[in-house]
Amino acid sequence: MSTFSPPSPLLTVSAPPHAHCGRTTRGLMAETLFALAPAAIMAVLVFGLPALRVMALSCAVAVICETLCARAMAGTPAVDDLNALVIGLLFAFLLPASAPWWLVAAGSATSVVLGKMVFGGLGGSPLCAPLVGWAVCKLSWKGAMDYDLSMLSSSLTSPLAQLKHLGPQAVAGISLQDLLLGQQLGGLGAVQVAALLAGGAYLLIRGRLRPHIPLAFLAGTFLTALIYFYLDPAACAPPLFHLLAGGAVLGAFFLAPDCSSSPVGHVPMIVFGLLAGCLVVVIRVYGVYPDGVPFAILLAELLTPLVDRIRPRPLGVG
Amino acid sequence: MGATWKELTKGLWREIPPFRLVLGLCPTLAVTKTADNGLGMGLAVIFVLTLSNLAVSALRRLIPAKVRIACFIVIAATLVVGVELLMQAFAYPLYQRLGIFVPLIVVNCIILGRAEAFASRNPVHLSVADGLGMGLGFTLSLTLLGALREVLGYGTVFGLCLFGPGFKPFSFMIEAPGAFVCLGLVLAGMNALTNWQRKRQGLAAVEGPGHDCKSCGLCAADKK
Amino acid sequence: MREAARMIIVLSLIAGLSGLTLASLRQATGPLIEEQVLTYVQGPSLGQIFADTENNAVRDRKTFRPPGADRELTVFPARRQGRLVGVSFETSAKGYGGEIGVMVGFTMPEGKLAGIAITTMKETPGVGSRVAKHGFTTQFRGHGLDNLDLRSKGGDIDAVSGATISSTAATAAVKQAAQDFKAIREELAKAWPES
Amino acid sequence: MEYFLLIIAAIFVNNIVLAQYLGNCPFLGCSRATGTAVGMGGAVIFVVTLATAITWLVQKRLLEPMGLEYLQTIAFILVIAALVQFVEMFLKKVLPPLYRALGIFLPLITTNCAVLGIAIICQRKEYGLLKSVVFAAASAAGFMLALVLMAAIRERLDTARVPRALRGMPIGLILAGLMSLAFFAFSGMIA
Repeated sequence: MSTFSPPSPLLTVSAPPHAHCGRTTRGLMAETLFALAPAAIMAVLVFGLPALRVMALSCAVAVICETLCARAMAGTPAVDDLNALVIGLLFAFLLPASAPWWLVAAGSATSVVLGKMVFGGLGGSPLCAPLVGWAVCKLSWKGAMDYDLSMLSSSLTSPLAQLKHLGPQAVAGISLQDLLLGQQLGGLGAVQVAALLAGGAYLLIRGRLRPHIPLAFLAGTFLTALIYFYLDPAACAPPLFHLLAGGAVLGAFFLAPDCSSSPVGHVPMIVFGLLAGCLVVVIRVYGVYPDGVPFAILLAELLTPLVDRIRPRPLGVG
Repeated sequence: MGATWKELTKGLWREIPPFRLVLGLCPTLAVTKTADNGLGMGLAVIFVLTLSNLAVSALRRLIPAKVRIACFIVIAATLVVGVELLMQAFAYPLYQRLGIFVPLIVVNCIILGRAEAFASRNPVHLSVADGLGMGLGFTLSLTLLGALREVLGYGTVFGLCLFGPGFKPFSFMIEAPGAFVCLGLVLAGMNALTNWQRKRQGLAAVEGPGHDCKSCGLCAADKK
Repeated sequence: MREAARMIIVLSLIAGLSGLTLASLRQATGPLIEEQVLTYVQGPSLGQIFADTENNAVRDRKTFRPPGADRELTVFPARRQGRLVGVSFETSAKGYGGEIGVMVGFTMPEGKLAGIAITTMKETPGVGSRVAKHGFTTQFRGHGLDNLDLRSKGGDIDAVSGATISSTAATAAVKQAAQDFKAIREELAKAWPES
Repeated sequence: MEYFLLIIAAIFVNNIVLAQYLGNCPFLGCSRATGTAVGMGGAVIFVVTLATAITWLVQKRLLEPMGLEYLQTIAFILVIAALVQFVEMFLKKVLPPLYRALGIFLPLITTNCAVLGIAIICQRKEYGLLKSVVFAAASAAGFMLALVLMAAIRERLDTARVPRALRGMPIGLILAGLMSLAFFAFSGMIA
């Protein structure tokens, strides 16, 4: 079987997402973009035009890369399903607003190519595309990806980096309201917590997003942080801080429920969410990275195929 | 003469390891952070592979079939210890940089694979040509891969600075993930090239070489 | 039966041949390897202790036997303008994760510590390995041959906080070196005549 | 606590495949199906632990007293090859069910560089016997973890429309790279 024979058209099982009830990928992506819009607007309000520049460049590069890849590999889905725009925007959301152009372009291209197209386009990738790009950039250009270092001119600080380097006393004075309204440094969209919550709620109400993963993710983060806080209040930040600082909300509503890389069963989805949420706090506490959200989701996604094996036993099977 | 030449050159392109003949992945990934590491590793492998092919081929009528694998291992291990000693005596910094991967040449399937698949069935001159060719191909691949990763990851090649100070090193390439991805993309490029050539010759496209131990004679021999 | 005998003979023949080859190769490369190890393992620490010397310390090394001790010391000289300005040699002591080797340099003819450098080190990374960093080792520079103890034991060496065992071991090695130096100081002064 | 950190470091932080580049051939060759991966992983844990203990004894009780440290490589590989043969015969006679589960993987293990690699790493780090055995078992468990995760993901990828040039080895390598990337989450957790 060294030669590859194309699968017969009749028996082809297409890659997920399978669900089809008149909805299209394009529609889903359009609604996701709509849900992300408030956060994008807030990002421009808080960080000014540089944020807009980063988002625009990231989206443009993502679309161009996808077009080129799709041209190179005939037979892949069309580019106009807006997925590239979503990837580009989500990747931009993880960057500091001052990110230089080459960082945005390289990261966005990596997201689309390594995170999606090498696996045959939408639905094949075992990892969430924007996170792949983020991790590659984080590994390569630590300085430019560091929120505090790259945003020296801003009067805001990154609460998670402060927690990491200076301890919980340093963040005790930060009000939760400031965190909610994006008055913190971090990924330019990831910190617009209130706007992201609104967008997430919109997707949940419209039924475009099943609540298992987001809620389990937030619960996992909250409970793990609570345990740490309960064991040693002097050394750990309060659980609500962990929920509102950094990218936890973006992760819960937009990154973790990524269609091709998250589980599909009810129980698996809950396990997946809890696990990712728990890992967020573990990485924040022990790891070298201030915000553990992207890495936590990547790790949980590696477990997706295994978690998906938890399924109810079919009737009549011993 | 023609046959010898053929065996010598096949390792340089047609069956170049590890790009066409997927053998010896661990050192390929591990020591190609820089071009000179890749070159050093390659030279060590040429030495071991050529001499092991020579010894195996010379002794092939003497070695009983049942203990041949044990004999191959002893021969390869002897040569590897020899390389270790010579490297420590004449190239100690390289020995330090390659670290644990110098003794691990002994389990590089390229050595035992060629002994089993080629040297134990062919006369001495062909076996030496095969070992030399395969070793040169391996060296070439490792040096190229090392140069690629070094250029992107450090902005240098053989330690020479290529770009100005404005270059932002793509450090991903010198970390473990970069090693895997880089080799994966190079292999994909080789596959695409093969299929493009086949298409021009009017042949059907094939999937690239797998890693079902088909290319490594040893495992196949054990399965019998 | 013949088959089995042949198997055994061939295997032992190959094994014997390989043993012979390697033993002779080992014989031939032994001195070269020793020189390389000294150059690349001990050499860098020699350079840290005595900068801009004009001799090759590894090539000019000599061995001494401190009176009453059953071990040999390999001493590396440092020369400037033809005169011997210092010597260094390595001592070791048991640390947390194995032996800590310390290269200790003495100025000649003053007989003070010229500096120390950690050569081999298998301490817990991040904790014990901090003794290899600058702060700990620099306090030995220009130190006399006495009072070489941690403050907790009445000396005047500051331990690295959180790495007491490693600091103790390194200090003990230096103290040992100082004793050895006192014992062979006369011999050392004569060993490398002025050129 | 020391052993706990050693185990965590060996499984996650310095994963033998994803961070140390050892054992790639079986990692990529035997990761097409989860069942195979579990079998291979089990066999590797078994052999690695045993081999590390024996090679440790060989080094400390045989080679070092006789001043033959330079023969380490040749001694270790012969010990491992003989051990694998012996384990195969032993399992076949004494524990046939286990033999049926692990037997087909055993011959492949001789040339798995993780086995020799772990034995040599233990010597270079100068671990004691117990520490070596714990380290070996944990490293092999890390190998199994990576192998099983990889196999589960590759089973899923069978349904994806991976471009032809990337099918097989290349996509396996890229996947390994992305897994290694995700494992960077653990970097620095244990200094």
